Amino acid sequence: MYRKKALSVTAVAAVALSMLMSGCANQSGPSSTGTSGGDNGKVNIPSISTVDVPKAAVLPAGDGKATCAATTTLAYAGAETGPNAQLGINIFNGIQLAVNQHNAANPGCQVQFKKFDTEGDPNKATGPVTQIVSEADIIGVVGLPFSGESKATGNIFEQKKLVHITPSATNPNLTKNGWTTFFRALGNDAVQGPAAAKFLTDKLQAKKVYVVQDDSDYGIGLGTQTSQALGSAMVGSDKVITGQKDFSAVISKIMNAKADTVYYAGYYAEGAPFDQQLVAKGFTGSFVGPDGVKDDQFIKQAGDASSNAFFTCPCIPGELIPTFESEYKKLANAEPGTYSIEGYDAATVLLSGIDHGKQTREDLLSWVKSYDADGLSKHYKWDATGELATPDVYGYKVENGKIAPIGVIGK
Amino acid sequence: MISEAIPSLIHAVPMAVPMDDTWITFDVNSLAENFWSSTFDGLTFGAIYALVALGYTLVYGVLNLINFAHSEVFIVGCYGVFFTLSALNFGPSAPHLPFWAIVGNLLLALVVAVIASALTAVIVERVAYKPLRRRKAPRLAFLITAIGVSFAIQYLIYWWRGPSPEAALTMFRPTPIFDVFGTIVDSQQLVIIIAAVILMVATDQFIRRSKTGRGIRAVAQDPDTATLMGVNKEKIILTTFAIGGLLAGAAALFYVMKIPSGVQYNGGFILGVKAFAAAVLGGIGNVRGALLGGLLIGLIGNYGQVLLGSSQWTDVVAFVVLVLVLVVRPDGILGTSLGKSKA
Amino acid sequence: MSTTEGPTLIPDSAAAQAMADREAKGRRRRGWFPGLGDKWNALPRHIQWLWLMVVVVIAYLLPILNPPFITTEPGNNWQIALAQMSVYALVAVGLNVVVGYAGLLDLGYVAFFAVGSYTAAMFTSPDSPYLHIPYLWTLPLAMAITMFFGVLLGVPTLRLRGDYLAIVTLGFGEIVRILATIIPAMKGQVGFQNVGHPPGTDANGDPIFLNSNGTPWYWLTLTVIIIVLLLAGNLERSRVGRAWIAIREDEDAAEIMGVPTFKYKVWAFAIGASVGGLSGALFAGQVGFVNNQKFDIATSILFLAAVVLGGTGNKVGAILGGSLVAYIPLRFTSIAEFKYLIFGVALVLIMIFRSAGLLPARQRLLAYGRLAYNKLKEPPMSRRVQVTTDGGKEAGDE
Amino acid sequence: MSEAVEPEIDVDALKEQGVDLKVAEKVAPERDSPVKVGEPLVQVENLTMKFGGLTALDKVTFDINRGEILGLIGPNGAGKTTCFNAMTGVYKPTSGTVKLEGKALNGLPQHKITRRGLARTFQNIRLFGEMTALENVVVGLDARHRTSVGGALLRLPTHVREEKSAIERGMALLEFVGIADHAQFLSRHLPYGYQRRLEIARALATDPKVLCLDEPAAGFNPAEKEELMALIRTIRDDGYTVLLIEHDMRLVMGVTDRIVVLEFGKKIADAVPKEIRENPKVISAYLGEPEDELA
Repeated sequence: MYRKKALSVTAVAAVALSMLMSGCANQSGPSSTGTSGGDNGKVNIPSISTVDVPKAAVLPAGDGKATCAATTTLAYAGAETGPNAQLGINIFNGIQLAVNQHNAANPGCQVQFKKFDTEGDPNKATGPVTQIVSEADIIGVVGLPFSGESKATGNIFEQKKLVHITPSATNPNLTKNGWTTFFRALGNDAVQGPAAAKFLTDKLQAKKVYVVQDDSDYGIGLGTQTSQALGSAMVGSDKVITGQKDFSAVISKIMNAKADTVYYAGYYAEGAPFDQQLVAKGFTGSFVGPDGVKDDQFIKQAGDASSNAFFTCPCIPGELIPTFESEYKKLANAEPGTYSIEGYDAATVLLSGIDHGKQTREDLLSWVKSYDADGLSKHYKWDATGELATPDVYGYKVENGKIAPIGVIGK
Repeated sequence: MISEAIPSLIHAVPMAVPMDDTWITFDVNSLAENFWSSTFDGLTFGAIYALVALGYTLVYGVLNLINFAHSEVFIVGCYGVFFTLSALNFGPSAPHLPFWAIVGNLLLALVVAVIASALTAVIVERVAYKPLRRRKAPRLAFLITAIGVSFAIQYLIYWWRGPSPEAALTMFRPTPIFDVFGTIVDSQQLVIIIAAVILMVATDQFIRRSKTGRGIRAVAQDPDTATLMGVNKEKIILTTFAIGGLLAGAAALFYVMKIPSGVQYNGGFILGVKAFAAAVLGGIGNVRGALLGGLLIGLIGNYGQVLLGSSQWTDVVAFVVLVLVLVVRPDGILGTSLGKSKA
Repeated sequence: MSTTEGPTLIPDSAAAQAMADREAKGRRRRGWFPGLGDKWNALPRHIQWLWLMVVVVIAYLLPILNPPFITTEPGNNWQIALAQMSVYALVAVGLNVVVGYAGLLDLGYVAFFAVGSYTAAMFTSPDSPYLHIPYLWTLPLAMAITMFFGVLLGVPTLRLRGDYLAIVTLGFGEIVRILATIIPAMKGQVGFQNVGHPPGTDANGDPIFLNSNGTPWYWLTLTVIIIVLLLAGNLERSRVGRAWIAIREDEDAAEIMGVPTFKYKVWAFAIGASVGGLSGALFAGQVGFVNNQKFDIATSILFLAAVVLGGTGNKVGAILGGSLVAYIPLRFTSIAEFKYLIFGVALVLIMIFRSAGLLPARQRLLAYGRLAYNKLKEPPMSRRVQVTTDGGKEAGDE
Repeated sequence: MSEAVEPEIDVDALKEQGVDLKVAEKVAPERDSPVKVGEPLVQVENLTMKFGGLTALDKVTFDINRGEILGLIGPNGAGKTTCFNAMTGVYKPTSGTVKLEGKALNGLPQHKITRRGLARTFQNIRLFGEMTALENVVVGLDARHRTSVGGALLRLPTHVREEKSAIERGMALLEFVGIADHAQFLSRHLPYGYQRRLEIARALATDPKVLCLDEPAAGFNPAEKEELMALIRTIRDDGYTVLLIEHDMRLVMGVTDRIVVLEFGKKIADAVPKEIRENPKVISAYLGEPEDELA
């Protein structure tokens, strides 16, 4: 017992001793904390507080006179659990909101809404998706959120001619499979990558960009697109893996390369600790990431380091649309997240089809094919492959611990 | 696939290599350039691995059991740190507090983490392993139970805190202390390395000199004889779990210090695997082996990734070295001293 | 050695009685269905075959029966769920050779599964620029390639003992996964789409083997499982099986009794690996898509859990364990948040209260053991009946 | 006891019990050796074994002649078991050689040494607990089997033939050691004495030229020891050569043809039992051991 006490005393003493150094260090701390990314002689880009909502945006409520069978069902397929659950939750809350608004306004047409969990894992997605296509009542689907699972299951939808609109899968190759049932409710990476490169070199005036990508389908695609568009402005590149927590080796390479800006193609789960460690090592430039990084979780996990961060996203800032924001908050008890509004809009496209009497899979599919109207976030009109005609890419920055939009970029 | 791989083996472009066609480079320039920074980063992480590895090694020494749940013992410690610091109003920004206040706060966090981890370890042993021992279950049953406990704790935390990591809390902003050949060593790295080494030396001395330590060694060598000699085996086992937990709690503080966003339901798993690898590398059951193995795993991984061109290589290099070492020295670098020698 | 109970000193008739008693007690303690094993073994061969046929027919009918309550719908398609369960069952049968028979703790088994999957994908997917062959040819090819990897990993590491082997195999599993990420030819998370499938079209001209139709995949895998089981049974009741069990029980003694332990350990590894590769190739075909996301440590550990859950060393138990491990998360999607929590707690409880697994059974290691044992049946059997009635009384008293 | 009682073995009684005394012919029909009876079958030459600084065996030299029962004795810690382990390949000798039929065994893996014809039992019984008695014996028989993995997988004719003969030979062996009616029980459930007999049967199954028994009588009562002595003699009479490590002087004196005595890793005597009993060196070596039975 005595010895045990001795051990803990030693432990405490050991830590105390070493804290001494940290304490000394901390006193000189404030002077060095003053500098952070954006204001290091760089352009200060103001944030915007409103976005233009299309006047004639189609809303889920419709005219209130719709009638349909009580079995009419829409489905969401995507992550509800697992490591990427948050993105899925953002989306299906958006869909749920649309369905609720529709059903409240249309007593004659109560559309059912079912959720199927894929955990965002392509290997687990075939089961739920097959179940969806085998349930005859399901005539339209919003999903799947990720490129990998979309790739693994696209042909199943195709076999059963069931229309599905992805609110967030951005891999450009998805529309090259010849699928007629796949639609994308946002711009793909081939749009976002060059836009991000333009943003880096023009708006941020970056001269030495270090590109880091993760091992995801998404990160690789975007990293490649962006580095190609950057050309000589890129001074180096590295790869990290999903789940990585320690980025010290990448960071020392970045510091040695004297990069002024880091572009990270991947998700916030790795992006946040990366940025945090980067700043902790004394990096004073900007950190730019795509839509996968743009999430409140990024700020939460990167801490005050996140103030050097900018994001690019083919998504509209849904929180700037007051009606949507307040309604969403009521439903989900949280601010709209990334892709909430895409989920909402995608559901609206399908619901308005139902309201127009397109109540079979076949009808609804042709409805979406020929759809040409504004949604809350953008204009929806797809080409033959399922890509949107003219998607915008928005820029965002971190301001006072919040993500603030800075308007359309890359034009 | 080979035809694509081979030309890239002779690639040695130091910078800005195109991303598509190169997957392995032997970039000696990069290693030379980043050698010292890799060394200090490697040592920092290595120290954390070593502390966690001690928990594996002690339990293995006494029970011959890979305590897979040890990574969860560690992550509970991380949550202990997180909640203490949240309660003390630490935020994403480094607080501007007087020196002793910071030391006091961190010590408080340490105490909470240590208690949380040690308690978890003790509960796991009582709830999961002891019943198995009483029933004389086969060894695999222990391992599967360990895995089950690991899953259960992870998903208890998941259920309670959700899938996302906790918000980052900065304890203090690292500041440069001195530099070695142009590489800056900061206060954070020094704190972690020094504190961890002191803790490990203390553990080593404790196992070597104290009465409890002698008991642990006796049980490790021969549980039945130890019992006959008047050692209370059950108490020793419990103490061993507690010490392992205590060290994991300390490791948790340093880990959260280094990676504030690492507090997540499954955040301990991979770290646990690497710490276990470290314990085996040094010689499982051997306290000094855990220290050596931890530091080596940290260093090798860092050198490897700098040499081979991307941080994706860290774990590959670490595991390949582990396999090579075991082929040459089947009992690890320092051999198994706490545990039994095998016939 | 697993002498959990101390041996009695005096061999006489009383001791023999006591021993029969212990034998019976051992069975009672270990099985869920006391005496079922004995009753089963007492049945004549043709009756056993008859019962087996019934079980097999029911197994084949499962996708059509879609039994309510048991089914995984509405969360997951039942036929797909069955296909995935059968793949897991096959994995468990293969891993059972390594862990259950030879007692080698392999925590990186998923690596072989991965190699099998990638073999099927890289030789059939249009995303792969290499040689394309018909899907069914990839099954033996996957077995051969994984067997090669098994030997490659086994030769340097199988001289290590027990837990060291565990960490080395675990490391190997990670290496394969990360290499699949790093090596561009393996396409990382981008993966391979439209992995091939067996030939054949239905009345409408659509392929029979679609990734949205689980039934044919389930039947294919089930057939493979039956073949593998028969072959594994042959191995079990031969010097190979005896060598494995001897190694598991006491490696040193086995070596001294003339068993070339290293050789048989490598064989166990190679055979286990090839079944892993086969199941990987089947899985790749069924899902139709292969990328690096499936092959992590957690999956590997799940595989091991399947074997132990079912009853280490029992191939029928392995099938049960494998199916359950796949089934539980698919069945309980409505409580998605809790499924792994339940899974973890269930593992602990099963190990505490049924540490030999759900279906513990001893291996039969002699091809013609019946010949010998039947001659001896009479006296010990009558003793055992007596013991069993005693046991019944005991249970009644409690 | 200074006077060894010659145990009476009633061969007829054993035969009445159904013990098959001609097991060797059934089990090992092809067994033959270039070495003639009475000539050295095993030659241990200058066998030395060092553990760190400790010398456990110091240039030990002795022969085992074909057809004899050789006793290897010595006080506790004299190096008997070490010698045994060094001979059977468990330890690699520091120096010296062990030859079987004139061919050196050094450096061979243990299973090859067994196949050459040196089989052993263990002081602390090491059966395969989860196997039946018969299966344990068949593992020993497998040392002489030729079925390959492929042959077993496909049940090729060699496999079928070997499996069938294994059952017969295994049962014959179990009968020989007197536990045939327990063939179907798990070995860990067998009574202690039966486990010892099973170990002997398993070792015999490998068709050895020399059978090495490591304290086979440990834990036996006098009556059981008698039975064991009878069994050992039967084994020898059947044509096997036996090396016996034993602590129990009465048993050793009663059953062996010749005795080698070790003390502190050195050979101090090598003679017939009668001489050993009177050898002053042996007596003084054993007098230091109060618990020993040589009074």
